[in-house]
Amino acid sequence: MILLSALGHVLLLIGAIFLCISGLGILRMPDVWNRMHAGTKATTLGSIAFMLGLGLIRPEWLPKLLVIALFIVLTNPVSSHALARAVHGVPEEKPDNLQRDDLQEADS
Amino acid sequence: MNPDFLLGIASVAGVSMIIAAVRAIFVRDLLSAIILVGFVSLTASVLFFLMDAPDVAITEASIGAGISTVIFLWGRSKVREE
Amino acid sequence: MSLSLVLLLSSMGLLLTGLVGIMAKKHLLRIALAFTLASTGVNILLVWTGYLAGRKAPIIDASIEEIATVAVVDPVPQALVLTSIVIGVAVSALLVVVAVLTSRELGTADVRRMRNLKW
Amino acid sequence: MRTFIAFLLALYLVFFAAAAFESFGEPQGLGRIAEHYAAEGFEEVGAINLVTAVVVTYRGLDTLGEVSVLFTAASAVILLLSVFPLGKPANKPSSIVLLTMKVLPGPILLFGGYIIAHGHLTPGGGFPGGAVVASAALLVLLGCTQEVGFAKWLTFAESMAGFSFAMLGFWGLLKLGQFLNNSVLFLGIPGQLLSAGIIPLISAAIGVKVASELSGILVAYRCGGGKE
Repeated sequence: MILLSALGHVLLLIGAIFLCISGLGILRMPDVWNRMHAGTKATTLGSIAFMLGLGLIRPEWLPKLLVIALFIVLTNPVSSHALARAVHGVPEEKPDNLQRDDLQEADS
Repeated sequence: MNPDFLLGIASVAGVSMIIAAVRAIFVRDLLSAIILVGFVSLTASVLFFLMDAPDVAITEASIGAGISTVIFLWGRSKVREE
Repeated sequence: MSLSLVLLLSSMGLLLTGLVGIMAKKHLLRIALAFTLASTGVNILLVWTGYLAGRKAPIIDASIEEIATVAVVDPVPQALVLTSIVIGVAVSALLVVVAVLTSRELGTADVRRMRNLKW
Repeated sequence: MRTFIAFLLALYLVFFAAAAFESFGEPQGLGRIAEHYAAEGFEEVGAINLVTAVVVTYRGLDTLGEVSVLFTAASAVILLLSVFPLGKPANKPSSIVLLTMKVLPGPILLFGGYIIAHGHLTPGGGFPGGAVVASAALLVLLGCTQEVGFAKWLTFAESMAGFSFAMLGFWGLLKLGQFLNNSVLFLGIPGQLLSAGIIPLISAAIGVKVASELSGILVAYRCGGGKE
Protein backbone atom coordinates (compact mmCIF):
# COMPACT_ATOMS: atom_id res chain seq x y z
CA MET A 1 0.00 0.00 0.00
CA ILE A 2 2.79 2.37 0.98
CA LEU A 3 4.68 1.33 -2.15
CA LEU A 4 1.69 2.19 -4.32
CA SER A 5 1.33 5.54 -2.56
CA ALA A 6 5.02 6.32 -3.08
CA LEU A 7 4.73 5.39 -6.76
CA GLY A 8 1.71 7.66 -6.98
CA HIS A 9 3.65 10.57 -5.53
CA VAL A 10 6.48 9.96 -8.01
CA LEU A 11 3.94 10.01 -10.86
CA LEU A 12 2.46 13.25 -9.49
CA LEU A 13 5.94 14.79 -9.50
CA ILE A 14 6.55 13.64 -13.09
CA GLY A 15 3.21 15.07 -14.18
CA ALA A 16 3.93 18.37 -12.47
CA ILE A 17 7.35 18.59 -14.13
CA PHE A 18 5.88 17.91 -17.55
CA LEU A 19 3.12 20.48 -17.06
CA CYS A 20 5.71 23.03 -15.90
CA ILE A 21 7.86 22.35 -18.96
CA SER A 22 4.87 22.75 -21.25
CA GLY A 23 3.99 26.08 -19.66
CA LEU A 24 7.59 27.21 -20.07
CA GLY A 25 7.46 26.08 -23.71
CA ILE A 26 4.32 28.09 -24.38
CA LEU A 27 6.10 31.14 -22.97
CA ARG A 28 9.46 30.67 -24.66
CA MET A 29 8.85 29.07 -28.06
CA PRO A 30 9.20 31.38 -31.09
CA ASP A 31 6.12 30.73 -33.26
CA VAL A 32 2.66 29.21 -33.15
CA TRP A 33 3.63 25.74 -34.33
CA ASN A 34 6.31 25.25 -31.71
CA ARG A 35 4.09 26.61 -28.98
CA MET A 36 1.27 24.28 -30.00
CA HIS A 37 3.67 21.37 -29.92
CA ALA A 38 4.75 22.23 -26.39
CA GLY A 39 1.22 22.91 -25.24
CA THR A 40 -0.23 19.64 -26.51
CA LYS A 41 2.24 16.80 -26.17
CA ALA A 42 3.70 17.68 -22.80
CA THR A 43 0.29 18.60 -21.42
CA THR A 44 -1.22 15.27 -22.46
CA LEU A 45 1.55 13.23 -20.87
CA GLY A 46 1.57 15.40 -17.77
CA SER A 47 -2.18 15.12 -17.28
CA ILE A 48 -2.17 11.34 -17.72
CA ALA A 49 0.68 10.98 -15.23
CA PHE A 50 -1.22 13.20 -12.81
CA MET A 51 -4.40 11.14 -13.11
CA LEU A 52 -2.55 7.84 -12.69
CA GLY A 53 -0.61 9.12 -9.67
CA LEU A 54 -3.78 10.38 -8.00
CA GLY A 55 -5.45 7.04 -8.75
CA LEU A 56 -2.60 5.13 -7.11
CA ILE A 57 -2.79 7.28 -3.99
CA ARG A 58 -6.58 6.96 -3.77
CA PRO A 59 -7.48 3.59 -5.38
CA GLU A 60 -11.23 4.17 -4.98
CA TRP A 61 -11.04 7.11 -7.39
CA LEU A 62 -9.15 5.13 -10.04
CA PRO A 63 -12.08 4.32 -12.44
CA LYS A 64 -13.21 7.96 -12.66
CA LEU A 65 -9.65 9.17 -13.13
CA LEU A 66 -9.09 6.62 -15.89
CA VAL A 67 -12.20 7.86 -17.66
CA ILE A 68 -10.89 11.43 -17.38
CA ALA A 69 -7.50 10.33 -18.76
CA LEU A 70 -9.22 8.57 -21.69
CA PHE A 71 -11.17 11.75 -22.37
CA ILE A 72 -8.00 13.82 -22.37
CA VAL A 73 -6.37 11.34 -24.77
CA LEU A 74 -9.34 11.64 -27.10
CA THR A 75 -9.82 15.41 -27.02
CA ASN A 76 -6.38 16.97 -26.66
CA PRO A 77 -4.85 15.85 -30.00
CA VAL A 78 -8.07 16.63 -31.87
CA SER A 79 -8.22 20.16 -30.52
CA SER A 80 -4.57 20.67 -31.37
CA HIS A 81 -5.25 19.34 -34.88
CA ALA A 82 -8.17 21.73 -35.38
CA LEU A 83 -6.01 24.58 -34.10
CA ALA A 84 -3.23 23.69 -36.52
CA ARG A 85 -5.69 23.56 -39.43
CA ALA A 86 -6.98 26.98 -38.43
CA VAL A 87 -3.47 28.46 -38.17
CA HIS A 88 -2.56 26.96 -41.55
CA GLY A 89 -5.03 29.31 -43.21
CA VAL A 90 -3.30 32.40 -41.79
CA PRO A 91 -0.62 33.65 -44.26
CA GLU A 92 1.47 35.49 -41.65
CA GLU A 93 2.10 32.32 -39.70
CA LYS A 94 3.66 30.45 -42.62
CA PRO A 95 7.27 29.53 -41.77
CA ASP A 96 10.02 30.97 -43.99
CA ASN A 97 11.86 27.70 -44.56
CA LEU A 98 8.84 25.70 -45.69
CA GLN A 99 9.85 23.42 -48.57
CA ARG A 100 6.58 21.79 -49.61
CA ASP A 101 3.05 22.13 -48.31
CA ASP A 102 1.00 18.97 -48.75
CA LEU A 103 -2.02 20.35 -46.93
CA GLN A 104 -2.23 23.27 -49.34
CA GLU A 105 -2.40 20.90 -52.31
CA ALA A 106 -4.90 18.65 -50.54
CA ASP A 107 -7.18 21.60 -49.82
CA SER A 108 -7.10 23.08 -53.28
CA MET B 1 -8.91 20.50 4.79
CA ASN B 2 -6.18 22.58 6.34
CA PRO B 3 -7.33 26.23 6.64
CA ASP B 4 -3.91 27.64 5.71
CA PHE B 5 -3.90 25.49 2.60
CA LEU B 6 -7.33 26.79 1.63
CA LEU B 7 -6.19 30.34 2.29
CA GLY B 8 -3.16 29.85 0.04
CA ILE B 9 -5.22 28.45 -2.83
CA ALA B 10 -7.78 31.22 -2.47
CA SER B 11 -5.08 33.91 -2.44
CA VAL B 12 -3.35 32.56 -5.55
CA ALA B 13 -6.66 32.12 -7.39
CA GLY B 14 -7.99 35.54 -6.38
CA VAL B 15 -4.82 37.47 -7.22
CA SER B 16 -4.36 35.76 -10.59
CA MET B 17 -8.06 36.27 -11.33
CA ILE B 18 -7.85 40.01 -10.71
CA ILE B 19 -4.61 40.35 -12.71
CA ALA B 20 -6.21 38.47 -15.62
CA ALA B 21 -9.34 40.64 -15.39
CA VAL B 22 -7.35 43.90 -15.46
CA ARG B 23 -5.30 42.65 -18.39
CA ALA B 24 -8.48 41.53 -20.18
CA ILE B 25 -9.82 45.07 -19.90
CA PHE B 26 -6.65 46.83 -21.03
CA VAL B 27 -5.01 44.43 -23.51
CA ARG B 28 -5.06 45.58 -27.14
CA ASP B 29 -5.83 42.28 -28.85
CA LEU B 30 -9.48 41.26 -28.60
CA LEU B 31 -8.67 37.54 -28.88
CA SER B 32 -6.36 37.75 -25.86
CA ALA B 33 -9.09 39.57 -23.94
CA ILE B 34 -11.60 36.80 -24.70
CA ILE B 35 -9.21 34.05 -23.59
CA LEU B 36 -8.36 35.98 -20.42
CA VAL B 37 -12.07 36.27 -19.60
CA GLY B 38 -12.34 32.49 -19.97
CA PHE B 39 -9.45 32.16 -17.52
CA VAL B 40 -11.24 34.50 -15.09
CA SER B 41 -14.29 32.24 -15.25
CA LEU B 42 -12.15 29.19 -14.53
CA THR B 43 -10.53 30.75 -11.45
CA ALA B 44 -13.94 31.98 -10.33
CA SER B 45 -15.11 28.38 -10.42
CA VAL B 46 -12.17 27.46 -8.17
CA LEU B 47 -13.30 30.18 -5.74
CA PHE B 48 -16.87 28.85 -5.85
CA PHE B 49 -15.56 25.41 -4.96
CA LEU B 50 -13.60 26.86 -2.04
CA MET B 51 -16.79 28.53 -0.84
CA ASP B 52 -18.44 25.07 -0.58
CA ALA B 53 -20.64 25.59 -3.61
CA PRO B 54 -19.87 22.62 -5.88
CA ASP B 55 -23.07 23.02 -7.92
CA VAL B 56 -22.18 26.60 -8.80
CA ALA B 57 -18.60 25.57 -9.56
CA ILE B 58 -19.74 22.96 -12.10
CA THR B 59 -22.07 25.44 -13.77
CA GLU B 60 -19.48 28.22 -13.91
CA ALA B 61 -16.81 25.90 -15.31
CA SER B 62 -18.96 24.49 -18.08
CA ILE B 63 -20.66 27.75 -19.03
CA GLY B 64 -18.04 30.39 -18.35
CA ALA B 65 -15.12 28.57 -19.89
CA GLY B 66 -17.07 26.78 -22.63
CA ILE B 67 -20.15 28.40 -24.05
CA SER B 68 -19.41 32.01 -23.13
CA THR B 69 -15.98 31.92 -24.79
CA VAL B 70 -17.49 30.46 -27.96
CA ILE B 71 -20.14 33.18 -28.01
CA PHE B 72 -17.53 35.93 -27.79
CA LEU B 73 -15.31 34.28 -30.40
CA TRP B 74 -18.29 34.17 -32.77
CA GLY B 75 -18.90 37.86 -32.11
CA ARG B 76 -15.26 38.67 -32.80
CA SER B 77 -15.36 36.88 -36.14
CA LYS B 78 -18.61 38.57 -37.21
CA VAL B 79 -18.02 42.17 -36.10
CA ARG B 80 -17.34 44.33 -39.13
CA GLU B 81 -15.00 47.28 -38.76
CA GLU B 82 -13.50 49.61 -41.32
CA MET C 1 -6.06 37.86 6.32
CA SER C 2 -8.78 35.30 6.61
CA LEU C 3 -10.23 33.22 3.81
CA SER C 4 -13.50 35.12 3.95
CA LEU C 5 -11.73 38.47 3.53
CA VAL C 6 -9.70 37.18 0.57
CA LEU C 7 -12.87 36.00 -1.15
CA LEU C 8 -14.65 39.30 -0.46
CA LEU C 9 -11.72 41.34 -1.76
CA SER C 10 -11.40 39.32 -4.95
CA SER C 11 -15.11 39.57 -5.71
CA MET C 12 -15.04 43.33 -5.05
CA GLY C 13 -11.96 43.69 -7.26
CA LEU C 14 -13.59 41.80 -10.08
CA LEU C 15 -16.73 43.90 -9.79
CA LEU C 16 -14.61 47.08 -9.81
CA THR C 17 -12.69 45.94 -12.89
CA GLY C 18 -15.88 45.09 -14.72
CA LEU C 19 -17.46 48.47 -13.88
CA VAL C 20 -14.34 50.34 -15.05
CA GLY C 21 -14.40 48.37 -18.28
CA ILE C 22 -18.07 49.07 -18.88
CA MET C 23 -17.57 52.80 -18.34
CA ALA C 24 -14.18 53.38 -19.96
CA LYS C 25 -14.09 51.11 -22.99
CA LYS C 26 -15.36 52.09 -26.42
CA HIS C 27 -15.53 48.87 -28.36
CA LEU C 28 -18.93 47.18 -28.06
CA LEU C 29 -17.56 43.65 -27.64
CA ARG C 30 -15.19 44.85 -24.93
CA ILE C 31 -18.14 46.37 -23.09
CA ALA C 32 -19.87 42.98 -23.30
CA LEU C 33 -16.72 41.30 -21.97
CA ALA C 34 -16.55 43.75 -19.07
CA PHE C 35 -20.21 43.05 -18.38
CA THR C 36 -19.39 39.34 -18.11
CA LEU C 37 -16.56 40.13 -15.68
CA ALA C 38 -18.81 42.29 -13.51
CA SER C 39 -21.52 39.64 -13.42
CA THR C 40 -18.97 37.02 -12.35
CA GLY C 41 -17.89 39.35 -9.54
CA VAL C 42 -21.47 39.81 -8.41
CA ASN C 43 -21.98 36.04 -8.43
CA ILE C 44 -18.95 35.50 -6.19
CA LEU C 45 -20.20 38.25 -3.86
CA LEU C 46 -23.64 36.62 -3.64
CA VAL C 47 -22.20 33.20 -2.82
CA TRP C 48 -19.92 34.87 -0.26
CA THR C 49 -22.96 36.16 1.67
CA GLY C 50 -23.88 32.56 2.42
CA TYR C 51 -20.37 31.32 3.15
CA LEU C 52 -19.59 30.30 6.70
CA ALA C 53 -15.99 29.34 7.40
CA GLY C 54 -15.36 25.80 8.57
CA ARG C 55 -18.68 24.38 7.39
CA LYS C 56 -19.39 21.92 4.63
CA ALA C 57 -21.25 21.98 1.35
CA PRO C 58 -25.05 21.77 1.67
CA ILE C 59 -25.21 18.07 0.85
CA ILE C 60 -26.51 16.06 3.76
CA ASP C 61 -24.75 12.72 3.47
CA ALA C 62 -22.82 10.50 5.86
CA SER C 63 -19.93 12.94 6.24
CA ILE C 64 -22.01 15.34 8.32
CA GLU C 65 -22.04 14.21 11.94
CA GLU C 66 -23.77 17.08 13.74
CA ILE C 67 -27.19 18.57 13.23
CA ALA C 68 -27.39 20.01 9.74
CA THR C 69 -28.16 23.57 10.84
CA VAL C 70 -24.70 24.03 12.33
CA ALA C 71 -22.81 21.93 9.77
CA VAL C 72 -23.64 23.28 6.32
CA VAL C 73 -23.35 26.63 4.54
CA ASP C 74 -26.36 28.61 3.34
CA PRO C 75 -27.93 26.93 0.28
CA VAL C 76 -30.21 29.81 -0.74
CA PRO C 77 -27.59 32.16 -2.34
CA GLN C 78 -26.08 29.19 -4.14
CA ALA C 79 -29.45 28.31 -5.63
CA LEU C 80 -29.87 31.94 -6.69
CA VAL C 81 -26.43 32.10 -8.32
CA LEU C 82 -26.97 28.79 -10.10
CA THR C 83 -29.79 30.32 -12.13
CA SER C 84 -28.02 33.68 -12.37
CA ILE C 85 -25.03 32.19 -14.24
CA VAL C 86 -27.17 30.54 -16.89
CA ILE C 87 -29.23 33.67 -17.38
CA GLY C 88 -26.02 35.73 -17.53
CA VAL C 89 -24.67 33.75 -20.47
CA ALA C 90 -27.96 34.11 -22.36
CA VAL C 91 -27.94 37.86 -21.74
CA SER C 92 -24.32 38.19 -22.89
CA ALA C 93 -25.25 36.21 -26.02
CA LEU C 94 -27.94 38.80 -26.68
CA LEU C 95 -25.43 41.62 -26.06
CA VAL C 96 -22.99 40.10 -28.54
CA VAL C 97 -25.69 39.74 -31.18
CA VAL C 98 -26.74 43.36 -30.73
CA ALA C 99 -23.10 44.48 -30.95
CA VAL C 100 -22.53 42.49 -34.15
CA LEU C 101 -25.71 43.75 -35.82
CA THR C 102 -24.91 47.34 -34.80
CA SER C 103 -21.41 47.10 -36.23
CA ARG C 104 -22.80 45.70 -39.48
CA GLU C 105 -25.37 48.48 -39.70
CA LEU C 106 -23.08 51.41 -38.87
CA GLY C 107 -19.78 50.04 -40.18
CA THR C 108 -18.00 50.37 -36.83
CA ALA C 109 -18.07 48.88 -33.37
CA ASP C 110 -16.55 51.95 -31.73
CA VAL C 111 -19.06 53.98 -29.76
CA ARG C 112 -17.19 57.26 -30.46
CA ARG C 113 -17.62 56.89 -34.20
CA MET C 114 -21.34 56.18 -34.19
CA ARG C 115 -22.53 59.55 -35.53
CA ASN C 116 -25.90 58.77 -37.05
CA LEU C 117 -27.71 57.66 -33.94
CA LYS C 118 -30.22 60.57 -33.91
CA TRP C 119 -33.78 59.60 -34.67
CA MET D 1 -7.98 60.19 -18.11
CA ARG D 2 -11.30 58.64 -19.04
CA THR D 3 -10.20 55.40 -17.40
CA PHE D 4 -9.23 57.27 -14.24
CA ILE D 5 -12.61 58.98 -13.97
CA ALA D 6 -14.34 55.66 -14.58
CA PHE D 7 -12.16 54.09 -11.91
CA LEU D 8 -13.11 56.75 -9.36
CA LEU D 9 -16.79 56.38 -10.20
CA ALA D 10 -16.65 52.59 -9.95
CA LEU D 11 -14.72 52.85 -6.68
CA TYR D 12 -17.47 55.08 -5.32
CA LEU D 13 -20.13 52.54 -6.34
CA VAL D 14 -18.21 49.62 -4.84
CA PHE D 15 -17.62 51.50 -1.59
CA PHE D 16 -21.34 52.16 -1.49
CA ALA D 17 -21.94 48.41 -1.76
CA ALA D 18 -19.25 47.72 0.85
CA ALA D 19 -20.87 50.18 3.26
CA ALA D 20 -24.18 48.41 2.76
CA PHE D 21 -22.44 45.13 3.58
CA GLU D 22 -20.82 46.68 6.64
CA SER D 23 -24.23 47.37 8.14
CA PHE D 24 -25.09 43.71 8.52
CA GLY D 25 -21.59 42.40 8.64
CA GLU D 26 -20.11 39.05 7.93
CA PRO D 27 -22.65 36.19 8.11
CA GLN D 28 -22.59 34.50 11.49
CA GLY D 29 -25.07 31.69 11.01
CA LEU D 30 -27.82 30.54 8.74
CA GLY D 31 -30.76 32.82 8.18
CA ARG D 32 -34.20 31.80 9.42
CA ILE D 33 -35.33 30.40 6.07
CA ALA D 34 -32.06 28.61 5.43
CA GLU D 35 -32.20 27.16 8.93
CA HIS D 36 -35.59 25.69 8.17
CA TYR D 37 -34.32 24.27 4.89
CA ALA D 38 -31.29 22.71 6.54
CA ALA D 39 -33.23 21.28 9.46
CA GLU D 40 -36.40 20.07 7.80
CA GLY D 41 -35.46 19.76 4.13
CA PHE D 42 -34.13 16.27 4.49
CA GLU D 43 -37.47 14.95 5.78
CA GLU D 44 -39.73 17.28 3.86
CA VAL D 45 -38.49 16.70 0.33
CA GLY D 46 -36.20 13.71 0.76
CA ALA D 47 -33.33 15.25 -1.19
CA ILE D 48 -29.73 15.01 -0.04
CA ASN D 49 -28.51 17.99 -2.06
CA LEU D 50 -30.13 21.01 -0.44
CA VAL D 51 -29.28 23.34 -3.33
CA THR D 52 -31.30 21.26 -5.77
CA ALA D 53 -34.10 21.04 -3.21
CA VAL D 54 -34.17 24.85 -2.93
CA VAL D 55 -33.95 25.40 -6.70
CA VAL D 56 -36.57 22.84 -7.63
CA THR D 57 -39.20 22.76 -4.89
CA TYR D 58 -38.89 25.49 -2.25
CA ARG D 59 -38.08 28.17 -4.82
CA GLY D 60 -39.55 26.31 -7.77
CA LEU D 61 -41.86 29.14 -8.75
CA ASP D 62 -38.88 31.52 -8.96
CA THR D 63 -37.07 28.96 -11.08
CA LEU D 64 -40.06 28.86 -13.43
CA GLY D 65 -39.77 32.64 -13.80
CA GLU D 66 -36.00 32.49 -14.30
CA VAL D 67 -36.36 29.83 -16.95
CA SER D 68 -38.82 32.07 -18.76
CA VAL D 69 -36.26 34.93 -18.59
CA LEU D 70 -33.82 32.54 -20.23
CA PHE D 71 -36.42 31.70 -22.84
CA THR D 72 -36.96 35.39 -23.59
CA ALA D 73 -33.23 36.03 -24.09
CA ALA D 74 -32.78 32.95 -26.29
CA SER D 75 -35.79 33.75 -28.44
CA ALA D 76 -34.58 37.36 -28.83
CA VAL D 77 -31.24 36.07 -30.14
CA ILE D 78 -32.93 33.67 -32.55
CA LEU D 79 -35.39 36.34 -33.72
CA LEU D 80 -32.63 38.92 -34.36
CA LEU D 81 -30.49 36.43 -36.25
CA SER D 82 -33.37 35.19 -38.39
CA VAL D 83 -34.42 38.75 -39.31
CA PHE D 84 -30.85 39.89 -40.07
CA PRO D 85 -29.03 36.83 -41.44
CA LEU D 86 -25.25 37.01 -41.36
CA GLY D 87 -24.37 34.22 -43.79
CA LYS D 88 -22.94 30.83 -43.09
CA PRO D 89 -19.31 29.81 -42.72
CA ALA D 90 -17.90 27.93 -45.69
CA ASN D 91 -14.95 26.13 -44.16
CA LYS D 92 -15.11 22.37 -44.21
CA PRO D 93 -13.78 20.48 -41.19
CA SER D 94 -11.17 17.83 -41.67
CA SER D 95 -11.92 14.13 -41.41
CA ILE D 96 -10.37 13.80 -37.96
CA VAL D 97 -12.70 16.46 -36.56
CA LEU D 98 -15.65 14.82 -38.32
CA LEU D 99 -14.85 11.44 -36.77
CA THR D 100 -14.46 12.99 -33.31
CA MET D 101 -17.77 14.74 -33.83
CA LYS D 102 -19.38 11.32 -34.32
CA VAL D 103 -17.71 9.70 -31.30
CA LEU D 104 -17.47 12.28 -28.53
CA PRO D 105 -21.02 13.71 -28.17
CA GLY D 106 -22.25 10.34 -26.88
CA PRO D 107 -20.08 10.31 -23.73
CA ILE D 108 -20.70 14.01 -23.16
CA LEU D 109 -24.47 13.48 -23.41
CA LEU D 110 -24.16 10.55 -21.02
CA PHE D 111 -22.27 12.72 -18.53
CA GLY D 112 -24.87 15.48 -18.83
CA GLY D 113 -27.65 12.98 -18.27
CA TYR D 114 -25.81 11.65 -15.22
CA ILE D 115 -25.51 15.14 -13.77
CA ILE D 116 -29.22 15.81 -14.37
CA ALA D 117 -30.41 12.45 -13.03
CA HIS D 118 -28.31 12.60 -9.86
CA GLY D 119 -29.20 16.20 -9.09
CA HIS D 120 -30.82 15.32 -5.77
CA LEU D 121 -27.92 13.15 -4.62
CA THR D 122 -24.67 14.80 -5.72
CA PRO D 123 -23.75 18.32 -6.90
CA GLY D 124 -25.58 18.96 -10.12
CA GLY D 125 -29.13 19.21 -11.30
CA GLY D 126 -30.93 20.76 -14.20
CA PHE D 127 -28.83 23.87 -14.82
CA PRO D 128 -25.29 22.35 -14.87
CA GLY D 129 -26.47 19.26 -16.74
CA GLY D 130 -28.24 21.36 -19.34
CA ALA D 131 -25.05 23.36 -19.87
CA VAL D 132 -23.03 20.17 -20.36
CA VAL D 133 -25.56 18.84 -22.89
CA ALA D 134 -25.42 22.17 -24.71
CA SER D 135 -21.64 21.84 -24.98
CA ALA D 136 -22.17 18.45 -26.66
CA ALA D 137 -24.45 20.23 -29.13
CA LEU D 138 -21.68 22.79 -29.60
CA LEU D 139 -19.27 20.00 -30.55
CA VAL D 140 -21.74 18.71 -33.14
CA LEU D 141 -22.20 22.22 -34.52
CA LEU D 142 -18.45 22.79 -34.86
CA GLY D 143 -18.16 19.90 -37.27
CA CYS D 144 -20.98 20.69 -39.65
CA THR D 145 -21.38 23.17 -42.46
CA GLN D 146 -25.06 22.87 -43.28
CA GLU D 147 -28.27 22.35 -41.31
CA VAL D 148 -28.04 19.95 -38.41
CA GLY D 149 -30.66 17.29 -37.84
CA PHE D 150 -31.52 18.07 -34.23
CA ALA D 151 -32.21 21.75 -34.88
CA LYS D 152 -35.84 21.24 -35.78
CA TRP D 153 -36.52 19.34 -32.56
CA LEU D 154 -35.23 22.09 -30.29
CA THR D 155 -38.44 24.14 -30.26
CA PHE D 156 -40.52 21.05 -29.58
CA ALA D 157 -38.24 19.85 -26.76
CA GLU D 158 -38.14 23.31 -25.20
CA SER D 159 -41.90 23.79 -25.16
CA MET D 160 -42.55 20.26 -23.93
CA ALA D 161 -40.11 20.76 -21.06
CA GLY D 162 -41.72 24.05 -20.03
CA PHE D 163 -45.18 22.53 -20.29
CA SER D 164 -44.25 19.52 -18.16
CA PHE D 165 -42.63 21.77 -15.53
CA ALA D 166 -45.84 23.78 -15.20
CA MET D 167 -47.99 20.64 -15.25
CA LEU D 168 -45.95 19.03 -12.45
CA GLY D 169 -46.57 22.20 -10.47
CA PHE D 170 -50.31 22.07 -11.13
CA TRP D 171 -50.39 18.40 -10.15
CA GLY D 172 -49.38 19.41 -6.64
CA LEU D 173 -51.92 22.23 -6.70
CA LEU D 174 -54.76 19.87 -7.62
CA LYS D 175 -53.81 17.02 -5.34
CA LEU D 176 -52.53 18.70 -2.21
CA GLY D 177 -53.51 22.34 -2.68
CA GLN D 178 -49.98 23.67 -3.07
CA PHE D 179 -48.14 24.58 -6.24
CA LEU D 180 -45.10 22.34 -6.83
CA ASN D 181 -45.75 20.22 -3.76
CA ASN D 182 -43.12 17.53 -3.65
CA SER D 183 -45.18 14.88 -1.89
CA VAL D 184 -47.40 13.99 -4.81
CA LEU D 185 -45.02 11.15 -5.65
CA PHE D 186 -43.54 8.79 -3.09
CA LEU D 187 -40.55 10.26 -1.29
CA GLY D 188 -38.68 6.99 -1.03
CA ILE D 189 -35.48 6.40 0.91
CA PRO D 190 -33.12 9.40 0.74
CA GLY D 191 -29.94 8.44 -1.04
CA GLN D 192 -31.45 6.25 -3.71
CA LEU D 193 -31.82 7.26 -7.32
CA LEU D 194 -35.60 6.87 -7.37
CA SER D 195 -36.47 9.02 -4.41
CA ALA D 196 -37.22 12.63 -3.47
CA GLY D 197 -40.65 12.83 -5.10
CA ILE D 198 -40.86 14.90 -8.26
CA ILE D 199 -37.39 16.47 -7.92
CA PRO D 200 -35.78 14.22 -10.59
CA LEU D 201 -38.66 14.89 -12.98
CA ILE D 202 -38.44 18.66 -12.56
CA SER D 203 -34.64 18.47 -12.82
CA ALA D 204 -35.04 16.64 -16.12
CA ALA D 205 -37.51 19.28 -17.36
CA ILE D 206 -35.15 22.12 -16.38
CA GLY D 207 -32.22 20.30 -17.96
CA VAL D 208 -33.99 19.76 -21.27
CA LYS D 209 -35.18 23.36 -21.28
CA VAL D 210 -31.75 24.89 -20.54
CA ALA D 211 -30.01 22.56 -23.00
CA SER D 212 -32.44 23.29 -25.82
CA GLU D 213 -32.32 27.04 -25.25
CA LEU D 214 -28.52 27.28 -25.10
CA SER D 215 -28.10 25.02 -28.11
CA GLY D 216 -30.82 27.02 -29.88
CA ILE D 217 -28.63 30.11 -29.40
CA LEU D 218 -25.62 28.21 -30.77
CA VAL D 219 -27.58 26.86 -33.74
CA ALA D 220 -28.73 30.39 -34.52
CA TYR D 221 -25.11 31.55 -34.41
CA ARG D 222 -23.99 28.78 -36.73
CA CYS D 223 -26.89 28.65 -39.16
CA GLY D 224 -28.50 32.10 -38.86
CA GLY D 225 -31.81 31.72 -37.09
CA GLY D 226 -34.58 29.19 -37.28
CA LYS D 227 -36.79 28.25 -40.18
CA GLU D 228 -40.07 29.54 -38.87
